[in-house]
Amino acid sequence: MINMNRELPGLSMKNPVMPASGCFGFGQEYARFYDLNKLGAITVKAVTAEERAGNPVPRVAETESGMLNAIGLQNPGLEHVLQHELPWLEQYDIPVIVNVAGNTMEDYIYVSETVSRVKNVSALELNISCPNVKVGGIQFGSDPAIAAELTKKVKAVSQVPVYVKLSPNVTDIVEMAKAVEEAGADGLSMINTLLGMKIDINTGKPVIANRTGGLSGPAIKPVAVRMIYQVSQAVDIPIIGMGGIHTADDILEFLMAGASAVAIGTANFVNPFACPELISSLETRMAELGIDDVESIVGRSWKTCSSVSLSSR
Amino acid sequence: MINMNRELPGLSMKNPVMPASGCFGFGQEYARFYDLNKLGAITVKAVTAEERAGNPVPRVAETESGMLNAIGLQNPGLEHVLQHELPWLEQYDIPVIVNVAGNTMEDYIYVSETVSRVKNVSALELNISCPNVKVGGIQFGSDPAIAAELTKKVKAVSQVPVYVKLSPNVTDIVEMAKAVEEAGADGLSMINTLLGMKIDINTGKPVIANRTGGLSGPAIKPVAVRMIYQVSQAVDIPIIGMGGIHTADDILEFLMAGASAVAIGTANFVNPFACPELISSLETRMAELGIDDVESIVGRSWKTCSSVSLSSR
Amino acid sequence: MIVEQLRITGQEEIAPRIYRMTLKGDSVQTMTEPGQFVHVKVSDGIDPLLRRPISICDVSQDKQELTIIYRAEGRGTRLLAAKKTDDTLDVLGPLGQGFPLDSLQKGSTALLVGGGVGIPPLYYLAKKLVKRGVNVRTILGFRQSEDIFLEKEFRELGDIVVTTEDGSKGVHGFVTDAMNQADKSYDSFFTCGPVPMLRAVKAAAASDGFISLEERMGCGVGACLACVCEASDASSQEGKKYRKICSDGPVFRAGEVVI
Amino acid sequence: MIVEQLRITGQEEIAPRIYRMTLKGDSVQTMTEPGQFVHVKVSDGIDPLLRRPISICDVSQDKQELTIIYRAEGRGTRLLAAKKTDDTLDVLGPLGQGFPLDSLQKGSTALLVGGGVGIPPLYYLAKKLVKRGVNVRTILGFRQSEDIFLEKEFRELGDIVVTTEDGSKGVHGFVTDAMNQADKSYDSFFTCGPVPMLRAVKAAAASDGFISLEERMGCGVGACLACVCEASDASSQEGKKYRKICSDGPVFRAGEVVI
Ligand SMILES: Cc1cc2nc3c(=O)[nH]c(=O)nc-3n(C[C@H](O)[C@H](O)[C@H](O)COP(=O)(O)OP(=O)(O)OC[C@H]3O[C@@H](n4cnc5c(N)ncnc54)[C@H](O)[C@@H]3O)c2cc1C
Ligand SMILES: Cc1cc2nc3c(=O)[nH]c(=O)nc-3n(C[C@H](O)[C@H](O)[C@H](O)COP(=O)(O)OP(=O)(O)OC[C@H]3O[C@@H](n4cnc5c(N)ncnc54)[C@H](O)[C@@H]3O)c2cc1C
Ligand SMILES: Cc1cc2nc3c(=O)[nH]c(=O)nc-3n(C[C@H](O)[C@H](O)[C@H](O)COP(=O)(O)O)c2cc1C
Ligand SMILES: Cc1cc2nc3c(=O)[nH]c(=O)nc-3n(C[C@H](O)[C@H](O)[C@H](O)COP(=O)(O)O)c2cc1C
Ligand code: FES
Ligand code: FES
Repeated sequence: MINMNRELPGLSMKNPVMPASGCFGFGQEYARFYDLNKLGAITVKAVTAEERAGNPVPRVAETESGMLNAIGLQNPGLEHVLQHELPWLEQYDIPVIVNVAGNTMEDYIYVSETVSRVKNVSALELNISCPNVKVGGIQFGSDPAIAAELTKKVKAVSQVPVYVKLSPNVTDIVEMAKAVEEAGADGLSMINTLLGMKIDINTGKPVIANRTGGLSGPAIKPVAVRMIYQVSQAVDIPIIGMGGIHTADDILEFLMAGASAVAIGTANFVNPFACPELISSLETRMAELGIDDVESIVGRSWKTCSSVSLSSR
Repeated sequence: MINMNRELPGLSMKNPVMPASGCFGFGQEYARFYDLNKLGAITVKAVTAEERAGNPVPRVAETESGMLNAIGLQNPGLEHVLQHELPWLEQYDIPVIVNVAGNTMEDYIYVSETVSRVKNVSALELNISCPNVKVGGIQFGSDPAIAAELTKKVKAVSQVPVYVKLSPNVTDIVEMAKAVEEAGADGLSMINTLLGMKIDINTGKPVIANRTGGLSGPAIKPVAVRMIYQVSQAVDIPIIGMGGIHTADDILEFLMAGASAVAIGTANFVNPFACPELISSLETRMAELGIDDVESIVGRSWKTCSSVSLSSR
Repeated sequence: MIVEQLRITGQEEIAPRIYRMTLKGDSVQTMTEPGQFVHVKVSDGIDPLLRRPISICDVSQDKQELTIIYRAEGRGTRLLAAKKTDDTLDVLGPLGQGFPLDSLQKGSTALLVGGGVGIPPLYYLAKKLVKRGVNVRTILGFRQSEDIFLEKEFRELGDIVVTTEDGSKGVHGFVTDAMNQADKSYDSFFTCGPVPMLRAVKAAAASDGFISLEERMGCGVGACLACVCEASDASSQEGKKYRKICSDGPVFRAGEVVI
Repeated sequence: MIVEQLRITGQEEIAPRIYRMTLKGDSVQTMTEPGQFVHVKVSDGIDPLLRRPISICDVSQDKQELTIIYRAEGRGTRLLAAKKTDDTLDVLGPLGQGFPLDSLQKGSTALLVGGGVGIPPLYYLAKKLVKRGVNVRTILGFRQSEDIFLEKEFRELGDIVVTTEDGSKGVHGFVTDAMNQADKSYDSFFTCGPVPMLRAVKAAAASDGFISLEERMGCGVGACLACVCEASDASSQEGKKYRKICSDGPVFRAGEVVI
């Protein structure tokens, strides 16, 4: 029997796979494809205090093995999420992680406090790393002191564990991770998108109306793996790893890099059944490789071999 | 007639295309495929004061639309380059850019001064951004004050224009660019590789012996375009753009982002004829799009339309 | 809503760079609503990464066959054009909300106005309308005479006017020139094509109608918010201030969204 | 040295996951040196990005045909295995330095030792040696009997011993077990296979010889320095402290490099 269970702060998961924030709405769309109870957990779209219209279109552009997006945190606002989206998720027996965003510390604190009191919310994910909003967000994600201060304040009001979602667009990701760990973060999510751009050579203008966008998909996977490898050795809190995962082998790579669980973003767009298919193929691959417990391979790439049982091929 | 000529500090180029440092040795290998006089210029492998053995193998790994490398600045050392490599290039009538690396400021200054006196050297490219050396290098590339100091010192001794090659692994690329511009840099090269990693799930260990490596290839193109777009608007010195260029349309994208010329790295490995083929297809594409002068589209994505003549399709 | 490997039963270039592809499979039986689209994966791997939205142009339930017509434009559609009979194609769909048929009674008249690759979804619509006993009049706009496609097929279903921008065939000018010249007694219009055309058609129209929009998409199923458009003032009062083109559309009542 | 679109004239699975592919084209006439390799682009696009190095296994100048034998292992070689007759393949080569033939006189004896997918280059070598009048003795190592390939072909050229790790056929054990059991009177050895095997063969050998190395490659032509190995002390005194496997090798004198 392969043990796929994961226990992370606030999250009792039957497998290590969840959709990534912003790539799965509030679950309703993909619930038409499969039973969401198959998921390890669900991370919903970023929630802000007020309703957000987001950026003008076009909001996405395709790049080699990746895509750019600049949705701009469009969301129906806290009230609507409390009244419609979260209650709808009550029918499922999976941990719900709410991604929280804002322009000011007060925004984050207000949304975090409120959302964390909702009974089916298992954890918060502080989105301090969205590259697509003009005010706030971006500064929180690149200044360790500010990120730490925000984390501390949110921790003080949150009823549930707090994960901080890190931006890869920094010189020193380890410094950021340590700062938020010290400030009390229960876990980390990484990575958010890399800031990128695509220009339409026929018009000479950026394809995305917002000009720059966040790069996701397989293209960024090596950067994500590297950052998780570095950070997981420097902190003691668990990491939810993401960035370009498209196959079960990718999941294993992220776990071995040091992630305790993984999130799937862009892959959902390529294949709406991505999450459940990855969960089942992960189990198959683990069997093939003789791995009987997800836990046993977390950080395998840097842990000394003796502590790990991995049969060679 | 399409005007492909480019005039950059120290570089009179008959077209905007040159191979990128480290991807073309000192030219001898690709000279067996075609006449190097077809190139706009040539950038040679990083030169250090002493001979360098580089990193253990494996040194490369393939990733989605990209590759990781950790060559570790292996090179035969300044003496050998002066006696064998640069003289060999004298037979060609193209500008030669020498990529300079080191562990200390003194290293850089010594190599720069010496190399800049060689008669067929047209410019230096200060590699302050190689992610694959343990000492030096990396700090120079992520601290604006140190980068500026290095630039100033090298400028003081160099007989030829100095380009500074920027690392993308920083929070604020514009700050770096402005710092080296102010310190006297004649131009910028960007981007170097993104720091990444790949883990072999069969062994649980990083594929690359050095563990992390530099990500190049189409995967990083959106990051390069974004950084060039940002930096070209903030500085007045020209940019040699690179990072994932594989097609003539990619070259146009880099020029429109704000690069004054481009360099081709990884694409040479995929197709040894990449550079000459790109040069000729660039001319074809410009004709198709009604662009008659490379200069006219540099920075097209952010310049006001009136200053640019680009026939719509 | 499913993802299925449909089998390609035919592929033909019907005008320069315009291809008609027929596909067979079980999911075709759910493709009953004209104006819906399918989200197509053009390669096995991750290059290109995203699916391509293509309208349902025709469906034969007898043959379990779906027809799409597309222009080989960028990388994805060029790869699509390189596929051969008996290859399979990963198709997600049908997606979105199509043209409502019940707004029109038997004996009423519908004006269909299409431009370029906006024309294909109107064909399935025309067939469905004719079946309901609705009179279908069609105006199709092209750049030049070589580009014309589906003319014969639409002619079998009712009156048709073709316009070309260079005047090389039919009415010289745009579809709106033909709209202005022609009989204005129709009960509803249905249009699909480039946004400037949609705007002009809406302005020139003598009735209410429905427009089909395009936008760059991520998921295609309403989850990523890549493809939104603004709801018009009137309709935003009824609820959300935006519409998702992939799941609330691509077809909207002409007054429902800002174009 | 050129890049050419060779036409695939045959593709066959000759053992589990082991494929033999034949290719035809002009550049084949330059492939005269056994031990050289070709650098193959397995897809049209950029996924997978890098070329794959594959040894030249045989060449027929009459038919202008190149044979390669490879194991469908990762993504690239699996894509290669999916190619069909008449597809074209983008091949760069021949690359590198092959096995030197002139070290052996007519009538002398060569021992060829190959393991797994290290075996293919030895076949072209064996043919060339036999043509020179050199006696060829071959030892081929496999995991198990099903994996065996090229046995018949080598047998036609001289003595051959097959070893299997599980003992299911031939000598039970490794190629070095066969080396130790067999006649030690040969003038030179030639070996290709996994590095531990090369080390063991070198240690067990009763003569000088040549080894062919593998390494992950970037350019394949000597420009990127991805594929270096260390020169042995003795040979580094003669010049550079390292060798590029793609251009100085893949074949080296056994004492020239550190393995
Ligand atoms: C609902 C809907 C129905 C459509 N129906 C048809 C049809 O029946 N026939 C037809 O020829 N075309 C149709 N299109 C347009 C078609 O989707 C694009 O032509 C196609 O996606 C372009 O892909 P590419 O690979 O050729 O271009 P690329 O330039 O390689 O595309 C890059 C990215 O941009 C997107 N993109 C580029 N142009 C468009 C566009 N015009 N609309 C939406 N996304 C775009 C692509 O999907 C891809 O994600 C439809 C679009 C939508 C939204
Ligand atoms: C000079 C030389 C000759 C070779 N000749 C043969 C041959 O005749 N038959 C055969 O079956 N194999 C041969 N190999 C090994 C063959 O190159 C690899 O099996 C192949 O590259 C693996 O590619 P993949 O797509 O299956 O694996 P992937 O895992 O997708 O490869 C990922 C990357 O790693 C590289 N790589 C992975 N394994 C190896 C390896 N063992 N050696 C070098 N690069 C590797 C790939 O080239 C690619 O760049 C040779 C290798 C070299 C260096
Ligand atoms: C369309 C889109 C919208 C996203 N929205 C959010 C968001 O609201 N909050 C957030 O923290 N991350 C958001 N992300 C980032 C993803 O959660 C994830 O970190 C990133 O896409 C990398 O994973 P992937 O490569 O698997 O997509 C979004 C990504 C995409 C592609
Ligand atoms: C194998 C390899 C070696 C490189 N060596 C150097 C180097 O010595 N000095 C340097 O400044 N950049 C070096 N680079 C970086 C390239 O010059 C270039 O900046 C980068 O690869 C991005 O361009 P590309 O995507 O076209 O390859 C190297 C890149 C590769 C792939
Ligand atoms: S494409 Fe994702 S919401 Fe429409
Ligand atoms: S692969 Fe580039 S030097 Fe050998």
